[in-house]
Order: sequence, then structure tokens, then C-alpha cells
Amino acid sequence: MQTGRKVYLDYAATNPLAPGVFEAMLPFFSEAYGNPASLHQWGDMARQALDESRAKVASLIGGAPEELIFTGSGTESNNLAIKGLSLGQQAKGKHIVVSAIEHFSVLHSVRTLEKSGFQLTEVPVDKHGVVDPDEVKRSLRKDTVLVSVMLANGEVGTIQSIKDIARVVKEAGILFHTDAVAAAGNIPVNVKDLGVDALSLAANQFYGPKGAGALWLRRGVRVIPLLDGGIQEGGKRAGTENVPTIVGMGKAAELAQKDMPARIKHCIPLRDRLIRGLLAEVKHSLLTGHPSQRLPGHASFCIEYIEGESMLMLLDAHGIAVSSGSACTSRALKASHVLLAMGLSHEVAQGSLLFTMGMDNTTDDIDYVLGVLPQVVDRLRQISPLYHKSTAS
Amino acid sequence: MQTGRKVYLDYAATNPLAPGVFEAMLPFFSEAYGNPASLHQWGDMARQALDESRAKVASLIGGAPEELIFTGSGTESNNLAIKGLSLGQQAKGKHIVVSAIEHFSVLHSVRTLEKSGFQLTEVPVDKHGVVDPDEVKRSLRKDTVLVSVMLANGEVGTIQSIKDIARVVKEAGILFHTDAVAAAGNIPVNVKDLGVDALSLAANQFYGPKGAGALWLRRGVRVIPLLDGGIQEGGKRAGTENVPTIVGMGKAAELAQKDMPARIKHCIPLRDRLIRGLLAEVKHSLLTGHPSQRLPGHASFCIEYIEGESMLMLLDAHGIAVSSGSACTSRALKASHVLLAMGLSHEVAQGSLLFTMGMDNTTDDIDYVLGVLPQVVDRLRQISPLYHKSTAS
Amino acid sequence: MPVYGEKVMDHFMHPRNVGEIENPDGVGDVGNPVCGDMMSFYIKVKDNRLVDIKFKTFGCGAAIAVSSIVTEMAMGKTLEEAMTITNKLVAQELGGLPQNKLHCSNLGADALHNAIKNYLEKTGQKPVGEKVT
Amino acid sequence: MPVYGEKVMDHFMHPRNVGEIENPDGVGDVGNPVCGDMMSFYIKVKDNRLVDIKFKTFGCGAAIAVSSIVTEMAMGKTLEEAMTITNKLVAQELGGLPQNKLHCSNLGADALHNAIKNYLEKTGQKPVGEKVT
Ligand SMILES: Cc1ncc(COP(=O)(O)O)c(C=O)c1O
Ligand SMILES: Cc1ncc(COP(=O)(O)O)c(C=O)c1O
Repeated sequence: MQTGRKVYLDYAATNPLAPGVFEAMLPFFSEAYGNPASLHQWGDMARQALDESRAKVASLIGGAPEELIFTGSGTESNNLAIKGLSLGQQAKGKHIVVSAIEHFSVLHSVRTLEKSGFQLTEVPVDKHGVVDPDEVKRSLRKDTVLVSVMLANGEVGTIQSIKDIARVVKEAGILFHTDAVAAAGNIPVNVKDLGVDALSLAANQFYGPKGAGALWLRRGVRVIPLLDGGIQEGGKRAGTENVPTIVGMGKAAELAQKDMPARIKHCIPLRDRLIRGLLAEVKHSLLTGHPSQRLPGHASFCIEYIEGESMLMLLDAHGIAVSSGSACTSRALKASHVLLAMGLSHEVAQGSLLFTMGMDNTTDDIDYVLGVLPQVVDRLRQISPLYHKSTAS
Repeated sequence: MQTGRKVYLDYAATNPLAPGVFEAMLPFFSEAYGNPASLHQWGDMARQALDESRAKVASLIGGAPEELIFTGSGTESNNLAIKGLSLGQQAKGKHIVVSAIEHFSVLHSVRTLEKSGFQLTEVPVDKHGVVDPDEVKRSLRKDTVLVSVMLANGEVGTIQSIKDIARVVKEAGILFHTDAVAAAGNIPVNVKDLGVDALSLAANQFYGPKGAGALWLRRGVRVIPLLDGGIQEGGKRAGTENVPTIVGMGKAAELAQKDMPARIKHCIPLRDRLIRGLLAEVKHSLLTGHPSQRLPGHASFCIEYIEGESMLMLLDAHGIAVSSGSACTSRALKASHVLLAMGLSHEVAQGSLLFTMGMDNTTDDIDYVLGVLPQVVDRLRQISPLYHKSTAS
Repeated sequence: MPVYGEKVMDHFMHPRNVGEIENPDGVGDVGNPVCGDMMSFYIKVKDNRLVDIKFKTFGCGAAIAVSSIVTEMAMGKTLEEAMTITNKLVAQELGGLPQNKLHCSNLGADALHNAIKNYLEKTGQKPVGEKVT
Repeated sequence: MPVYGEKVMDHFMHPRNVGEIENPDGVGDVGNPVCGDMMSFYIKVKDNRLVDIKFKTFGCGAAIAVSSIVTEMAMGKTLEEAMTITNKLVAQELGGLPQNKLHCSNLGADALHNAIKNYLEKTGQKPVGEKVT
């Protein structure tokens, strides 16, 4: 079964490092091990490295270096944004608006705030996972203090018209945050163009290391820190900085900015080849997310009558790494809230299969998958009571 | 001035990696880059690495692996402990007790809780920085829900009798947390011996990487998470795990457990040589912290009539890296609350100088410092208006 | 660390007794798509013994492995014996299952029991003892 | 990145005009140990000009560098000219200071002005103009 061939198609889960990123981090694991808070040479080296990384990451998204807060993950950036901005403004009101397909780090942060009296409106999405700016507008209230809509969704790849959404929110004088964790570093993202007040990003989504996220926060916007302690990160995020990881994020940002057009050019044809091929080879399958407004390396589907985890396991036995939004693959055993919000039934959502590709993938990889997948699907459909019933009827 | 010689004596700020730690992390920056949440081979590798690290770190402190929550720093562990445990029990009461010399990540976490109605009692320390268990006992109230006293202080090296403090707290049926960030990995720490409910530690204090902390939490103790999102870390700390860094923490824990006696044996003579030498060579100087109940590599002083930052800078020019608790060296421009709590005047506290040594240091390093420091002190005293006045009077 | 142990993987990769039985003596279903797993068991009974068992399963790896091993465990048993197979025993026989798979995916014994009950009902017999899981 | 620029480091490492003046014409003090920095300036005045200036400083690197450069900036100036030296000008002359050092450590001009005022008082003259910082 195991052919020895390995094809990683789970870039949305995490990326390998781009060439050059690890090399940039290396000195900070050895001689340059100082703490940026220290006032001696070791501290100087670390501080300088932080400053340089801050400039690079800020440049990737068109912000100012002083506006950037380094965090430990995309999740932490979102928690800091949602909780920190809401609590910073609770004197003004306690109503928050988010889309129905936000990442759990946004949704569950709001749930936590609900326990202390905040109220939530979830804006729905259409069948492609698109948020209508007019729906956002209708959801705004006098006591709305924060709106958060993600830039791109990691599960279905849909890219929102954040600029239009931000406009209606800013017209109402309300703070707007966008979770750009799945987008930043992969497609052009510019905080000024977008007109947002806060933006989350994470290094391991653009060939940088795990453990490095950032929140860009427009100058002057008040945020209540999540982590209290020393005055690292301008007093907005205490704790000794993870210098090597931040340096890796800086290098990854620099490379992402430089190589973005080439990367997009590499990924889109692979994605489109997979989408075309899969829909042709596997009957009763459908593309999830938007057909064109989607992330370059992102191809997500539902394969009917079978379940995601078992597909994933059989593909894994062929050396192919993918993920799924099925209930069985989630540790909470719930089908993807994103797929359900897009109107898919539980039954169809169970067949979720997510291929996300990157710079290490080739056309051959895609063709290999297109060779293996139909067998896998057939095999599971032969076992499935649903398939039998459906074909019989 | 610059002799080319470099002597790092700022281990309390952060440690270099122990030999073997980086090597253990290495695969997780390259081929084993998967996300532990993924259900394929890449995920399997990452998950296995997490499990192994968890076992090693738990073993270092005598806890069970399932009781360990990985975080991004000692600061985060303390925030999670203080806020998470207090909020988890606020139905029972809103009073918290901590010592006056806690790290800011503890003190400022309590300050944040005070904004939502919690009350704080700060237990004083004696001139050696020691907390009296009876003082703790007297501070307890019916509505006390959490007591937190640090195991060892990073600024003055004093080690508390946590076991005795924990006993009076547990007798009252109250949760007890200890910040062992400066202690764990450097001196024997066992959660069962100590009788605590929660304990914070951080890898970069025992030759592990920055960006890896942990909170040990006794089974069954309720904690409200700081970071909401996915169900990583048993739902207690969301966000993609920083796998390489956690692996580094695991390796560092394994080495710390194995090499602890040798490390202590290496550090204590260096520390004592420095203390003896400095007090003899530099008049008007005093040891801060406890004379014997102190961390193995920790020697802290106040040098009268001069200020810490200028000493630090001149030592840096001689390649010697140290730190200080003077107002000038803190970004907030406040003298160390630890030194003030021990009864030192602002003037004396300004002369704070902190040498913390580790495995890379030698007797020669200490002798080099003892050669350089008296000149540095003399030179600054020649400039100091206080010294003139004091010697004239 | 793989999520599943070796025996689970073996039954998942090579499931025994997949399929349907034409004119079965009993049919049992469990599960629903919200939970994520659905199993259909078909049995053939002769002289109060299970002489053939087949299953079809929609669901995760655990659900498929569970179904497969249940058919092996029950094959040739009397109905009374088969009713003593519990979900817990099935998990043990598989060498353990991940904690979160114990409830939703480990319903093979229930599906088998449903098929047996269906047979007993159809043939007008009274139910035989079922161990609590 | 070092906290201080080159010029600050130069004045810190090689401070000019350190010391006291015996029988000074004026003495000026600023600061206190809570804030962290204390400076004492001593001046000698001849024909309304600063012919000698010395300082002693307890405090951080910035405080020492500031004191040193103030003595250089003021040396030979008339009292009126010296009173136009502001803390802001001093920071500029040093090529900038870290933000958090601007308030507490950058008091050299104040210390000098205090010494001049002390001289004027002692000699019964009226104060000369002082620019606001
Ligand atoms: C859109 C989005 N936001 C937030 C996150 C959270 O990132 P992490 O798990 O790295 O903290 C993800 C992760 O994939 C994501 O896709
Ligand atoms: C006792 C103690 N607690 C907490 C911390 C915070 O650690 P970090 O800054 O790595 O988050 C430190 C740091 O030195 C410490 O000494």
C-alpha cells in the first residue's frame, strides 16, 4: 500500500519553512541567545533582531513597525484583538459582530466575552462562504464596539471583500478587525488599502516557524493586554520574546513579500488542475468555497456518501497528507461550522476533504492524487450504506 | 577598553541552550514540520514529539504528563495560573494573596483582576526576601480563593519554604500556586513534596529555548483558559503548538533532571567565590537576598553611591554581561519592587547589580570580574556626588 | 503517534465481511450523520446461530474497524452469546480506541444487537438478554 | 541595537569636566534617588562668562553623558547664552536619547541653570532669561 511517495497537501494546517528562514534563526539559538530586555551586548543583538523583524513583518502588510505586536500564534493574535479591543471599549457598548465562519479563536473569544455581558451577532454567509457587506451594515447597533470578519477562510479558501466590509463599519465609527491568518503572506494584504483597524497574522501560514504570530494595531487604538507582566511589546504583550521564532517570522515575511507573485503563479495552476481533475474523476463531489475568489493553493471539496477521516487515513496510507472538516476529524466531534454555515447538510459535510498546496508541490503530486483518490473513494463507497441506498434509489 | 574577552553572567535573564537541546529541536524545523492536530504521518510525528516532551517536563517536577499545559513563556504560565484559577473560582470569593516580591507577571495579573472586583493582600518579606508562613496564614480570609508565592526570586535569588507556606494554605482549603520559573530545572522541585496545586516553569531558565513555558495543574483543578480557540492542550490553551520549542523544553528538562547535581556543584563555588571576592574588594557593598537559601548560580548586590546602569555599561565595555534592578535599567524607570520590599532605600537600590552564572562560566570568569569591577566602581564613585559627600562626612 | 493502534488499522485497512446479505434474516442500523457515523448490519441465522454477518458503514476509521471486528467476534455465536458482546468488549478486542471515539464510533455491538432484535421480532420470538454497555 | 548612540557612549565613556571646583562661584543640583539620577554642577564665572564648569553625577549612562556634554556646550559662553541651552538642545547635541531617558536623565541644562541662578543670587544680580524646555 505504502508506495514510499510522500505528498504533503496540508499547507493550511502548517507550512514547512522556506529556504533561508531556518538559517536566519540559527544564530539566535547559539551565540546570540540574549534577552532583548538586557542592556548589554547580548541584549543589543537580540533587540536589533526584533526591530528588524518588526520592520519586515510590518512591511509585508503595509503597516508601521511600532504598530505591530508579536504574539505566540494566530490564535493569540485573535484573542488579543477580540478580547483586548472589546474590553478596551466596553464603556461605549458591549455588542460585537462577527461572521458565522470565523476561526474558533475568534468565535470562542466572543463566547468568553458573552459570559461578562457582551452580546454577539453572527453575520451569515452565502453558499460560497461570502459575507455580504450589507448584512454587516444591518447588524450594526448603537452599542456595537467591534466587528471582526476574516480575510480568507482556511477551510474553504474563500476571500472576503474586506475593503467593502471595512468601509461600512468605519462609516459607523466602529472598530474593525480582520483575521488574516490564512491570507497574509499568501496574497497581497495591505492594512491601509483594506481600511482596517487591526489585523492578525501568523508565520506558519507563510513558510515561517510555528509559535510566531502578530497583531497589527492602528496607532492610537486602545487594547487591553492578555498577558500582563513586563513591558515587552510596548506594554501590550508581556513575556520574554521568542527571539529566534520572531526572527524566523521576519525572514518569512521578507521572502513572502519578495516571492509572492512567483508563489501565487506556482500554486494557482496546481489548485486548478486538482479542482478540474477531481470534479471530473470523482462523481458526486463538489467544490466548497468560492469558485474564483479563493486562496491560491486551496482546493476544498465534499465527497458525497463517505466520511472525511476514513478518506484521510487511506490517503495517508498512500503517503498523501490532507485534512477534513468532518465531525470525525475534529477533536470535538462536530462537523465544520463553516460548511454548515454555507448551507451544507451534516451528511455532505462529513465528506469534507481539504487539499492545500505550496511551493514543494508539483504537477506530478496532483496527478498522483488524482490517480489514488478515485480508488479510495470507490472503496469507501463500497462500504457505505448511504451510497448503496442513493444509487439504488 | 574592549579586551575581546566575553563573560556572560546574566543567566537569570535567559540561558544559552544546553548541548543536545538544539539537536533535538532540529528535525521539527525540517522534515517533521507537521501540525500535531493533523491526522496523517506528519501530524503523528508532531503529536508523538509533544507527548514525549510532556512526559519529560512532567517528570522534572514530579507531576503527571496530563497535568501539564504548555504555554509560550513563564509570563503566560503565571497569567494563566493567576487569572485562570481566580476566575475559575470567583463564585467562592474574590480575595487573592501574593507575596510582595512576586514577578510582575503575577503582580500585574492580580492588578488586572482588581479591576473586576478582586481584592489583593500582599504579604511582606523580611530583609532577606523571605516570606513568613505565619504572615501568609494571617492574610487568609473566608473569601480567599488563591495564594501565590514564588519558589525562588530571580532578582535576589532567595528560595522560599514553599512546603511550609503551602501547608498553611492547604489547611485552609485554598488553592496554592507557586511561580517556579526561576527555580525549576535549577534546583530540585517536586510538586508532590511541595504540596502545591499549580506551578509555573519556563524552559529558557534551564538551558532550554525561549518561547516555551508550562503550567502544571493538579488534576481536577478548574482553570479558565486565557487563549480560546481549538482544543489543543486539553482545551486549556488554544493555538497551534510550537512543536520545535516544546521539544527543546522536553530535552532541556531531561538534561536538567539528569545533570542537576553536577550543575549545582558547578555553580555554587563560582557564586560563593564571587560573593566573597566582591564583598572583600568593593567597599560599601552588600549582598541582597538570603545569604544561604539562594539559587546556586545567583549573586546579587547593591553597590552604594553609584547606579546600576552605568556599572552595567562599563562592565559591558569589558565584555561582562550582568543586570541590575535599578530604576534606570527598568523600562518603567522604577527601582526594583523586590529590593524596596526588602527594606532597601531607593538610593541603595539604585546600586543594584546582579550576577547570575551557569555552566559556561569558569573560575577565571569570576576572577576576571573581580579584577574589573573595583576599577569600574571607583571610576563611577569618582563621578558621584553622593560618594564625595559620604566620604567627606 | 498514530491516532489508532495496529489492530484498529488492520481492521480499517482490511475490513472483514463488508457488504449486504440478500434476504437477510435481520437488519440493524445505528447512528446518524450529525454524530458522524452510521452502521448497517445484516445477519443470517441458522439454528439460533449467526451463520453470516455483513456490514456497511459510513464513518470514521474507528467506526469501520469496529464494524469489522464485531462481525468476527459474533460469527458462529448463538444469539444469546452475541447479545453479550458489548461496545466495551469491542474496544478491548481492538486494543483500545481513542477516548473521543468511544461514544460515537463504537456502536458496532448496538448495530448487531439491533439486527438480532429485528430477527427476533420478525420471527415473533421474545428478546434475549442484552448486557448493559 | 545598543540603547545609546555613539556620541552618548563617547561622553559616557570619556566624560569631560568631571569633578568639583573649590570655591565655586555657583553650585546647582537636580534630581533625587527615587527618580534615579542626581547631578551637581559647579561653575566659575569671569566677566559674565563661564570660565570653568565641573559636574558630579549619580545616575545612568544618559545622565552622565548629558552632564558631560552640557559642560562642553556651556564652556566659555556668557551667562545669557548658557541660559538658552535647553534639555532638548542637549538631547539633540547628543544625537538623540532613548524616549524613556528624556525626562529623568536629561536634566543637565537644569543643573547648569541652577548653578547660574545660584551665582546670580549670591552676587545679588537679577536673573537672566531662561528658555522654556
Ligand atoms: C483563519 C485562521 N485564523 C486563525 C487560525 C489560528 O491559528 P493557530 O492555530 O496557528 O493559532 C487559523 C489556523 O489555521 C486560521 O486559518
Ligand atoms: C520568577 C519569575 N517568574 C516569571 C518570569 C517571567 O518569565 P518570562 O519573561 O520568560 O515570561 C521570570 C523571568 O525572569 C521570573 O524570574
